[in-house]
This record gives sequence, C-alpha cells and structure tokens, in this order.
Amino acid sequence: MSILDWIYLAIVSIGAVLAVVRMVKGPDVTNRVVGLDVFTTITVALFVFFAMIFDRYIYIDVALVYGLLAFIGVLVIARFIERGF
Amino acid sequence: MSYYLGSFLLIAIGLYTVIIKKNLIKIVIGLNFIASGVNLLIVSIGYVKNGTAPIFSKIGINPSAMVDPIPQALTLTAIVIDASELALAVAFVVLLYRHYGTLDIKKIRSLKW
Amino acid sequence: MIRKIVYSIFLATIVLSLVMFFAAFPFGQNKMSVGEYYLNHGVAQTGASNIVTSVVVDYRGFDTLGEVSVLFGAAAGVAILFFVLGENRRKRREQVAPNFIVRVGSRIIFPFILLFGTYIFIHGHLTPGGGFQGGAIIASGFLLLYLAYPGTTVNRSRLSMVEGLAGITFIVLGLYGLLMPESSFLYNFLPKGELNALLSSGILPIIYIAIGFKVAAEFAGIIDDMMCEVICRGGEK
Amino acid sequence: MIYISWILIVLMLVLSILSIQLKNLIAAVVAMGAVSLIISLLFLMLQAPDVAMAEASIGAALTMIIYIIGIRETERSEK
Repeated sequence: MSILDWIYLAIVSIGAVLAVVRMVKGPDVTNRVVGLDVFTTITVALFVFFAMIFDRYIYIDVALVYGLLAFIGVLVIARFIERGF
Repeated sequence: MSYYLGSFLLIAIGLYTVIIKKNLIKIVIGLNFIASGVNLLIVSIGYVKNGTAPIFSKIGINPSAMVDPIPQALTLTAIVIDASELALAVAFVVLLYRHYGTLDIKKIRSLKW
Repeated sequence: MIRKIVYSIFLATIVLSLVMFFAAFPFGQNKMSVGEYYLNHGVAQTGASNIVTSVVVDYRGFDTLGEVSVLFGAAAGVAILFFVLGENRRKRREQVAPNFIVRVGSRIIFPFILLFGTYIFIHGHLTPGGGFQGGAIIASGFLLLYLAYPGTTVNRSRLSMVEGLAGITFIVLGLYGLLMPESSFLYNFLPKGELNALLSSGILPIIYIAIGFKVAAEFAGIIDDMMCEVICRGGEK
Repeated sequence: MIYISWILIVLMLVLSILSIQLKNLIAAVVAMGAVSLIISLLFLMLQAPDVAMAEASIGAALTMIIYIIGIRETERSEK
C-alpha cells in the first residue's frame, strides 16, 4: 500500500466513525436512519478499496450489491415512519 | 486474532440479550447476533495469512495461497437459513402478541420463570 | 440484580472457555486437509473456477438439497402461522401514498435489480455469488415493488409452480446421476468444458440456477405473506 | 490492514450494544442493520466474497423488512 492509499483509508475511516457517532448520539429515529444511509455509502467505497488493494477485481460485485440494494432498507424505515405501508 | 475476539464478544452480547431482556423482539435480535457471531467465527477459522479467495479467475494463481473453502461453503447456506428462520420467529412473536396482547415475557403466563 | 450478576459470571465463563478452546487454533495458520484437497483437485474434478460453488453444489450437494428443504419448511411455516392460525381482524390503518420519486424511481430500477440477480446466479461458478445470493437480490426487487406500489400482489399459484419446478429440476438432475456408470447422487454427467467459460463445469450452473429460482420464490412468498396479510386478503375471509 | 479490522470490530461491538440498549425498537433495528453491514465488510476482509455477498443481499433489505413488519404488528417501543 502506498502513502496515498493510507491517506484514503484514514479519510474513509474518519467518515465511518463520524457516521457511527451520529447513530449513537442521534436523539431520534430519523437521525439514526440518515446515519445508516451515510454509513452505507461510505462502506461501498470501502468495498471497492478492498478490491483494489487485494488485487482481486471480482470483489467489486459485492460493492454492486450494496450500491443497488442499500437504499431499499432505508426506504423501508422511511415509509414506515411516514405511515406508508 | 481480532476477529476471534470480536466474534466471541458478539456471541456473548447475543446471549446476554437472550437471557436478560424481557422484550420478545429484542430476544429475536439477540438470536440474530449469536448467528452472526458464529458465522464470523467459522469463517475466521478458515483464514490463511496473506491468502486470497478460492476463485481461480486470474491466470497464475496458486492453490496454496488460498483460504479454506469449506467454512465459507458452510456459512453461505447458514446465512440464508438464518434469514428464513428469523421470519418464522417474527411470525411466532406476532401471534403471541395477538394472543396475549403484550411483548413482555414476564406477562405471558406460560413462559413465566 | 442478583440475577444479572449470576448471568454475567455465566457469560464470562463461556467467553473464557471459548478463548481457551480457540487458543489451539491459531489465527491465520494452516488449513484443514479436506480444504487442501478440494483446492488442489477441485478444478480438475468439477471444472468450476469458484471452489466454494463446487463445494456447495457438487461435493456437498446433498447437504444443499436438505438446506433448501429447510428453507421451504420455514416459508411454509410462515404461511401457515399467518393464514391458518392467525385471526385476520386487524383494522386497516390510514396510509400515505408513496410520492412521485419513489414510484418512478422504483419502476426504473426494478428491471436492473432483476438483471443483476440473474447475473449473480448464472455466473455462480465463475465469480462470487450464486443461487442463494441472486435469489435474495431478486426477492429484494419484489420488496421494492411492494413498497412503491401498495396493493401489489404476486400470483401465488405461479410462484409455487416456479418453486416446485426448481425443486424438481434439482432432484431429477440428482437422480439422473444414479443411472450413470459411476452411480452416485448428483453425479456430474455433462462435459466439463474449459475453465472460466460460461458454459462449463457440467450440471453445476443448472443446479445453481434452480436454487436461485427456488430461493427467490420462497423469499418473495415470505414477503408476500407478511406485507399483504391484511391489505390483499383480509377482506375475503 | 490490522488497524482497520480493529476499528471495524470496535464499531461493530459498539453498535450491537447500542442495538440491545435502545428503548425504541425501530432504532434498534437500524443499529442491527449497521452491524450486518460491518460483518459483511469483515467477511470481505477475511477473503470470503461469497459469504460477504450473501450477508449483503440478506442483510440489506430482507431482515430489515421482516423486523419492521413484526414491529408494525406489535409495539413500537420497549417499555
């Protein structure tokens, strides 16, 4: 791993930790749901990063799964909070 | 090493939830944590240092530098089974709530202890 | 209070015994010999480049059949609990219709989710993924449809037909292996092909496609039971 | 790589303790979804992409909807 990778990893880790801090602190459910959404987006970046540094590009499929499906979980809770289904 | 410790503690947290908590949905969440911890433990047993995934999609990859495929194959099906039996457990919880009108296991008469 | 202390001691004992037990298995050292054998001979014997797939479908294919049956049992259990034992007299709550963005966006993204799930289980022997994962992805796509258009219902008879056909495919392919000279259940009788080609490794892709359809149908049935319980069928009873 | 695994495991344990301590059950389910996400990352770091994909496809939406329907039919918070 080069120095650029370490910088990238540090920035992404700080983002993940901040999202978790919001999920721990958040006074309401909606704050926690937004924290989960941010955390999911950051995690997709981490999946692609791991595929790069392990030098196996077929790992990107896992990131595709989360990128395609993660919003459904947030949509479920959002629809429930607004009395959707 | 960190994986072992994390999965032990996750199993302990799940057991604590199942034993101490009174709410039925919380108990189901605890069961889910135990299942996740056991899956993580089994996969981390098969890990080999500096190994790679057991997929021969690249030219010139060496079988001796791969992780063990059997724990992965075991947990792969276990995760799907966990999700389906979670649905069954939630169905039981819903029926218990309709019958007794509460989620507190202290108030459900036949489960008192 | 005393209860919490007693159970904390109990949990500490369990964790301590786990730590002592797993001190015999150092992290990241050597593999088991069975895994070593599968890694060395798996490509020549099954022709699949993903060894996890060849373990799940070929070497331990009978276990997978049992596991799919467990999945069927769980789905049937959810249906029985909700429709036979449950009393459908809950009143309808007032609902808010989904907004424009959700409806149009889900209509656009739904075919892509189906396409991606199909890709995952067709390429199960080449890339990570397979029938279980692809089936779950397709069921998530149906879940999106339920969320965006309340009142959607899937055709249950068609769903059970897909599920039954997939199960029959699995069992017939397995039984056909018994007619081969090396008679064994799930014997790989089709040609292996070359490594990393889509049409390779015999019956493995066919079985994984069957598993994908079966898992997708079962999870869609579970979601249909849970989402639709009152809205779709409660009035009929 | 060892540092990032320690960070992720600590985050996972914090979120699981949060999930069992929260009184609001929907917030508990949200925290559980985050735990499932981190476990999927750990599976990928253990070089198991198949298992990571199974955990991702199950944990992203399906477990969430099952719990939410269970909560919808019963009570929203633990007393």
